[in-house]
Amino acid sequence: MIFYAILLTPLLGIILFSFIRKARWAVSINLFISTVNFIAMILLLMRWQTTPSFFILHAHEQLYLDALGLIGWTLTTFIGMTTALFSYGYMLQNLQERRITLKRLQLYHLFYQSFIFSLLIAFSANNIGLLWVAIEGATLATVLLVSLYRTPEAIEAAWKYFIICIVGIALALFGTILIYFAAQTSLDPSHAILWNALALHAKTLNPSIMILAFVFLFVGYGTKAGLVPFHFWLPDAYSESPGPVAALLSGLLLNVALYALLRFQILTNLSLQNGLANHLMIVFGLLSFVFASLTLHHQQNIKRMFSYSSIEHVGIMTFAFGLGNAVAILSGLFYLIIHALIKSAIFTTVGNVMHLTHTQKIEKIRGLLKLNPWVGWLLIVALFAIAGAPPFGLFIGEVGVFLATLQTDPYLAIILGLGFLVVFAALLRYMQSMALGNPDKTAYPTPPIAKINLVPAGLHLLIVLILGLYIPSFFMQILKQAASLFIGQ
Amino acid sequence: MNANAIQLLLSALLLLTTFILLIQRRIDSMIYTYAWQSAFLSLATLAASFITPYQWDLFFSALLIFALKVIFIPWFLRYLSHRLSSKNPSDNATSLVARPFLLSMIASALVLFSYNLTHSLRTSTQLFSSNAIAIALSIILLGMLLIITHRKAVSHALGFMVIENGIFFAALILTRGMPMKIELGIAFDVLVAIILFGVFFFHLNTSIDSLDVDSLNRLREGTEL
Amino acid sequence: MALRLATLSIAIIFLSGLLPLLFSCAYQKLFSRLNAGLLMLGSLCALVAGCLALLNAAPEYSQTIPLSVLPMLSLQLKLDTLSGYFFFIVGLVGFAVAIYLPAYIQSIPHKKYLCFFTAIFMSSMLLVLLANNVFIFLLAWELMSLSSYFLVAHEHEHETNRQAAFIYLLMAQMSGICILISFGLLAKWSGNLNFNTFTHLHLSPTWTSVIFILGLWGFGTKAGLVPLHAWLPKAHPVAPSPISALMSGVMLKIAVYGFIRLSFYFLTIGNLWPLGGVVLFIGTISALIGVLYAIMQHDVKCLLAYHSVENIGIIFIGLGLSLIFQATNHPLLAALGLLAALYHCLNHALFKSLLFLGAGSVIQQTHEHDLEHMGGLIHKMPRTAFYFLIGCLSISALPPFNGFVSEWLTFQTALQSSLLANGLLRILIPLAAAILALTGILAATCFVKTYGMIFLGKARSISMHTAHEAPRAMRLSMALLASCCLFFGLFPSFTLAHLNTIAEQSIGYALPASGNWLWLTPISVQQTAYSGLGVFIALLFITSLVYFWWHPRKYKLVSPWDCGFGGLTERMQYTGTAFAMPIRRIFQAFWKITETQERRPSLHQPYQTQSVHYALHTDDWSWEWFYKPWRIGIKTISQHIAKWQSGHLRLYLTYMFVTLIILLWLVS
Amino acid sequence: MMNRLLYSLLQTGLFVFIAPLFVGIVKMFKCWLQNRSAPSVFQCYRDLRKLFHKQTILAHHASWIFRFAPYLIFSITALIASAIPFIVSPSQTVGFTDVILIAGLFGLSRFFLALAALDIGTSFGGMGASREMTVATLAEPALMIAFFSLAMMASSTRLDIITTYLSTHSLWFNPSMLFVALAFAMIAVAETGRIPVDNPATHLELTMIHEAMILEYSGRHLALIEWAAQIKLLIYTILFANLFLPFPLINQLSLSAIGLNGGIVIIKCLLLAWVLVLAETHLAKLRLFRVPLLLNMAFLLCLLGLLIHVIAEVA
Repeated sequence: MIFYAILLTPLLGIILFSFIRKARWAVSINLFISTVNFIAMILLLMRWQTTPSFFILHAHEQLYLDALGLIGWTLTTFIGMTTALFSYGYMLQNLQERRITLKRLQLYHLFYQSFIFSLLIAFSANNIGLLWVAIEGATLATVLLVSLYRTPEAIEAAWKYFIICIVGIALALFGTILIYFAAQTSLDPSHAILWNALALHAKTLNPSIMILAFVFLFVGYGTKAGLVPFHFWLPDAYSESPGPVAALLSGLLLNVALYALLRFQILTNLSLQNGLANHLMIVFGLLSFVFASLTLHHQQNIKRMFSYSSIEHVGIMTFAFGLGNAVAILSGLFYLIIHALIKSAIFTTVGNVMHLTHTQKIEKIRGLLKLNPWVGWLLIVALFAIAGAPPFGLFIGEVGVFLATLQTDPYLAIILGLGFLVVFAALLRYMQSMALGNPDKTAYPTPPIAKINLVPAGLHLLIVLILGLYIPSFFMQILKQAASLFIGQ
Repeated sequence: MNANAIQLLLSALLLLTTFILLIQRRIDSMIYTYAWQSAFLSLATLAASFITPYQWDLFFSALLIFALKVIFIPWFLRYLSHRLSSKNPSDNATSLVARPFLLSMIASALVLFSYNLTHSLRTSTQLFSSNAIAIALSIILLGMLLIITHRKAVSHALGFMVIENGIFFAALILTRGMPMKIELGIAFDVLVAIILFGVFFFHLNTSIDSLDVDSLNRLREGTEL
Repeated sequence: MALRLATLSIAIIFLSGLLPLLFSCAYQKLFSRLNAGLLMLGSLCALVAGCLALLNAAPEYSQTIPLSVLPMLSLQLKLDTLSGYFFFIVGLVGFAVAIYLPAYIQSIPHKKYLCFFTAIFMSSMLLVLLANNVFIFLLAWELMSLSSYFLVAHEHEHETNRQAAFIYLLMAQMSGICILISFGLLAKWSGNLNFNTFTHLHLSPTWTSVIFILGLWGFGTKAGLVPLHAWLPKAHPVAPSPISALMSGVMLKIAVYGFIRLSFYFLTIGNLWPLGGVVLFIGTISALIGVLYAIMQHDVKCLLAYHSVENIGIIFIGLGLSLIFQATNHPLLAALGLLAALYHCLNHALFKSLLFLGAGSVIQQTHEHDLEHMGGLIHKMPRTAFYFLIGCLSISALPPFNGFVSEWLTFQTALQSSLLANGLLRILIPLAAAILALTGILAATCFVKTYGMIFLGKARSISMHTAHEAPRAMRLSMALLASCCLFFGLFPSFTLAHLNTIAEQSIGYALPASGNWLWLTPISVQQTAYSGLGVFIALLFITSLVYFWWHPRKYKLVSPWDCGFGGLTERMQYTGTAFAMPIRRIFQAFWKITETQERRPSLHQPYQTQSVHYALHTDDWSWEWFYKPWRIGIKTISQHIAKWQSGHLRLYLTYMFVTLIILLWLVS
Repeated sequence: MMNRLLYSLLQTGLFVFIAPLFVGIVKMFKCWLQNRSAPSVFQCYRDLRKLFHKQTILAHHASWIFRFAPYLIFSITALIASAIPFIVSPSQTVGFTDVILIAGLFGLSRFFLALAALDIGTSFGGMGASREMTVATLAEPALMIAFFSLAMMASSTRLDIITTYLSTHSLWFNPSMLFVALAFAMIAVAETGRIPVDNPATHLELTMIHEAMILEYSGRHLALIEWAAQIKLLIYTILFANLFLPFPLINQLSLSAIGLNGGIVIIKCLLLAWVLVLAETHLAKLRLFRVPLLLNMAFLLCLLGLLIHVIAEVA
């Protein structure tokens, strides 16, 4: 029941937002729906805790929720809620400043809930075709969110995002069809497209088709995840979208793409047994990591800078999953969760910063700590958190990835170490130039920031801090269940 | 003349139309060619629905394709391109399209490449599908090539639709189509995508005053934004 | 018991930092007192815990407190003699700093944050010492760097401070990554993250060397070994002085602790004496370069920071000798070297924090960092001047103070190189000892200059005239450290006897007898013997005798001789730069010297000079050689890479297309 | 044991007392060599007595360091004198015979002298202190190596043990010892401020080192510092005589041995004084920045000595 309740609440939102026109109502209802959604998720988690069911099948096996999906759901509903909280104040402000019209606000909420809905479907899809449809749906829902401001840059960014992603995702569809085809001989057509059946009979799948399929899936979903060299849409889309949308893109969309990639990695590994998928992921993970970490040094726009940081982290995660040993998978999963939390916190904070300084240019943002200590400290803490400093959760993930690397390929740890250093240098430099020092006194009058706008980022960082010091056993259990998908029981 | 031969013929026609699309420069004729290609695809689906008995799914698919891709999308694109630019809607070609021979050579190389790629699959499946999968794959690759070589936003939409056709064709010959639910989902997504294309054509037209995507290069690294 | 006390001390210090954040500004006075009190209490606990651990000799383990179901992420603590000894150092210096801090930070804005990060800093240092698994170690280690970063960046309005903080944290991060890899490799071989499984691992020589070098790199960066020292003279001066005292006096020792833990406890060096040779070489270079750069400084804290490089070099000379002797199967001498290094850790912590606190008092009173603007403060701040003098004497390794004892021990170790079979080592080690002697005398030169410029002569700027004696709390703290300097110089054998247990646990051998309360006889009476107390009493005796006998009962006070030109002004005094000029000329290859002299001729008479402008910059070569190439390299690469993102959509799709084709081609 | 302690104390007293005499002898030799009429060999004593009776003058802002330094410097030098193998090998219970400690004590006295020079705030004081520290910087490593090679031969850093070792093993003609001896002589010249490094007889501001530092001292303070400098010269002479020259000390406490030792030491000292005077007369004072060359030479010689010791003599 709860399962369907979670799925249907955003759907209800979609329907509601087709009618509601009053701005204050709309933002409140958006927040309300997202909160209800998250509360339902908590109920589901509690049930999961009492009956540690490994997976749940629904709707003629078309929907399926295992630990991996559960992580996705929890993240989606939680970040959905906090971002709704952030967009409450943010959108009203935008409306006041006439950056958006009432009609576009309606559109925003409509797409917001459809995005959440497609994500929930994607994370719980057992049918790999449905998975594709949901991710495509999430892409289409976000395209117009990216161009919400209708500035030439926003339109350009959205167009690039749109074209690159639909081409990429079309390739993923081809890969999906190939997998369906590979299963034709061993499974009956109605089951050949179901992930659990495929995973069960993975050894009987045609290996040569699986190789081809994985390449297409990798390029397709890799484009969505922002792996180098398919990442070019990402900085544009992140930088031009409104604050809450950037938070959603970085916190959720990236995860769903990675999630899809992981599903097929598991499948391919089970079927091929030669680690081809792993090799691909290691190579492209490291490539993304190195490429993004170097590019990070050459940024003028705060949001673009953070988008490169996202690419770099996706690279690390992909690399970790590619390593494939137990420590790597566990750290990778942990990393994924923490990264989503921190990154969306960062983008909401950046939204606040931009509200404070009216610019995205890094060199024009100065002395935040003196301008507004709350925002300044949030930015500093978030930046250190994303740079992998203790006592935040990412530190554990980072240590885990290193240890895992040393277990299997010690030499890669050198690249990893150098890359971390390069990234750290860049982030620290930007942090210092933005948060420390004296603000430009002449530049602008600084508007006050409502405390409520700081709550989402603060909440995320608090969770990340707690996870960095203490990992509850329930949480760890889910992680372990999810990890066991990768390495077998 | 058996059904296999019909399918073979249709697949050859699909490839041919892709080639024509690739080297064409006038938007209008590109849209027509696309309509023809979709029509062939629809026919192929229809043929498949006759080969395999009681496959009403495929029959519906054929109808869907016909309605969506042969009628609606070409009409929509034509409407948009005429509405948005008063000038002669031709794609201001890139250097590659200006040399159709070179371009078709590259395209042929891609076809060869995909044939070679699917070579390994031949042992595992029946002969026809493995040849046809090579054609499907080359349509997909050529669709990407189309996007890369053309500059107009409308051509990009067409390129995407060609890729989409290629994928559908692959699904058709490999697995006799996807399950109906998925088919519908994909069709819905395609519909939304084409509408989004339409929305974007308007936005692009207002923001950069043309549909030439090469003038979209404000967002890049290393320059002041 | 000791461990419980140690944990308690960490908790108290941590709590002391949380307090100021919780209290509102209305209770500022109360919380600052409470904060200082807790800090003192915590340091005292750490001090006592360290003593207890040293006396106990047997290591104590805590129960494993899981932080998660994963065994790797659990809180495992251990207090053995080595960590106990460093606990003692942290506690002692921390106690002095805690006395000093409240009076000092009166004049500093945002003291809330300063107190908070100081507490985090100290407790994380203590946690590093207690950590018994890789994860906790790294966590505490990184926290230590991070909290001290905020302390360095505390006055972030100044560009130089931000730069210093940046380079500091970056280097700290590098050290963290090196240590992570090094410990990770150990964990790979032992199959566990717990330090208990690391004891004396037998690895192949290659892996031993890799782990060792990575560890040396990591810990050496944090300790400030040349050429990885560049952050140190930038970061230490810009932090508030008590924090510099903590960083220089204690934090560097934590790095030394880590290195000792790795090389003496975890790894088995076997017969790999070149590893010890590397340490010896780097130590020697650091000692020499550190002191040479120190001489050229005229910012007092920068000068002290470079001296930290020097002293860390001396510590690593001791460690290197110890490793060499260990690898060549002379465990007794290895123990001696280790003891020398360990004792120098304590001594350096004492006199360096004394000097930083003294410098802090001067800076607080005069708001002046530059030696060239100081002078004559011995009349204004007589007590501070006295304590500072003791610090200067100790750091210059002059008897009977503590610095001399540890350098003497290092010399004694080096002199035993005649026992080695390897001829190369037999020559190179005395050479290293000669460089150590050079370092000692250069340090003395440097501190003659420092003391002379700050306290002696006439005031060189107006700000000196308004100076007063430092507040009582600050004097008390300096007095404490100064008397410790004297105490550990006079009674070394007591401490060394307890350090013997460390040597016994790590090397397996202890010195037979390090002497009685009067005599320090590290090897045998025949070899050598030293009595700090004896020297002190003899000097005291003879000096008082001479004084009472001969001191003139009447003085006549006059102006000094001015060569008949009339009126000596303070501008005619020798400056610090002038004082160091001969050294600069003799060793000029060591600095990047840019000397510019500009003569401005008079407008009316071209051959008459109106004014002369002279500028001298002595910069660190290591920036040119080890830092700039990286910076420029990364910048260039990043610019080139950025060109890929040209903004053309079709190009992006081409990248994707080509990658797809290549991948398909590769897998087929 | 007590006997030896007693002898040690006595010989220290003697040492301190006759140091001015030695300087007087050197001055007399010099006058002879330069065809001047020589003052009495006791002239130094007279100078000291005169200074002791003169009024002490202090600058207005002289601090306690300036006043205290002379006593400390004198006592340190006297303390070192007690550790020198003069006529009998010094007692172990005196306890300051460690060579590193001796170097350290010299450092301490130098430190205070330099501080005192900086205290008044005249440019002469600063100049002298700076030059003194520079010369010491160059001399110290060489001195250490010289001591090290002795210590390595005798496996001890204690001067009394080294002397005992030398009395049983005749080593002075070993090539390594010859090199080290030569180097030690150069170092001694530098450390005691003689020509060609410094000239104690002039007060030219361009050249003086030691004199520049003590320019502000007068009366008893000056007397103590002068006396300490004289003791220092004798210390280096005796060290050279008893460590590097043939006929080392006889390590017995009998009266005859002491007498013999005394005789030999006197002859050696006179010889050395003569050599010193010869050298000072024949050499011109070096420019300050030529001094490093001389001392580098000394360092090199020491190193060569050590090398030869390790390569040729040990194996």
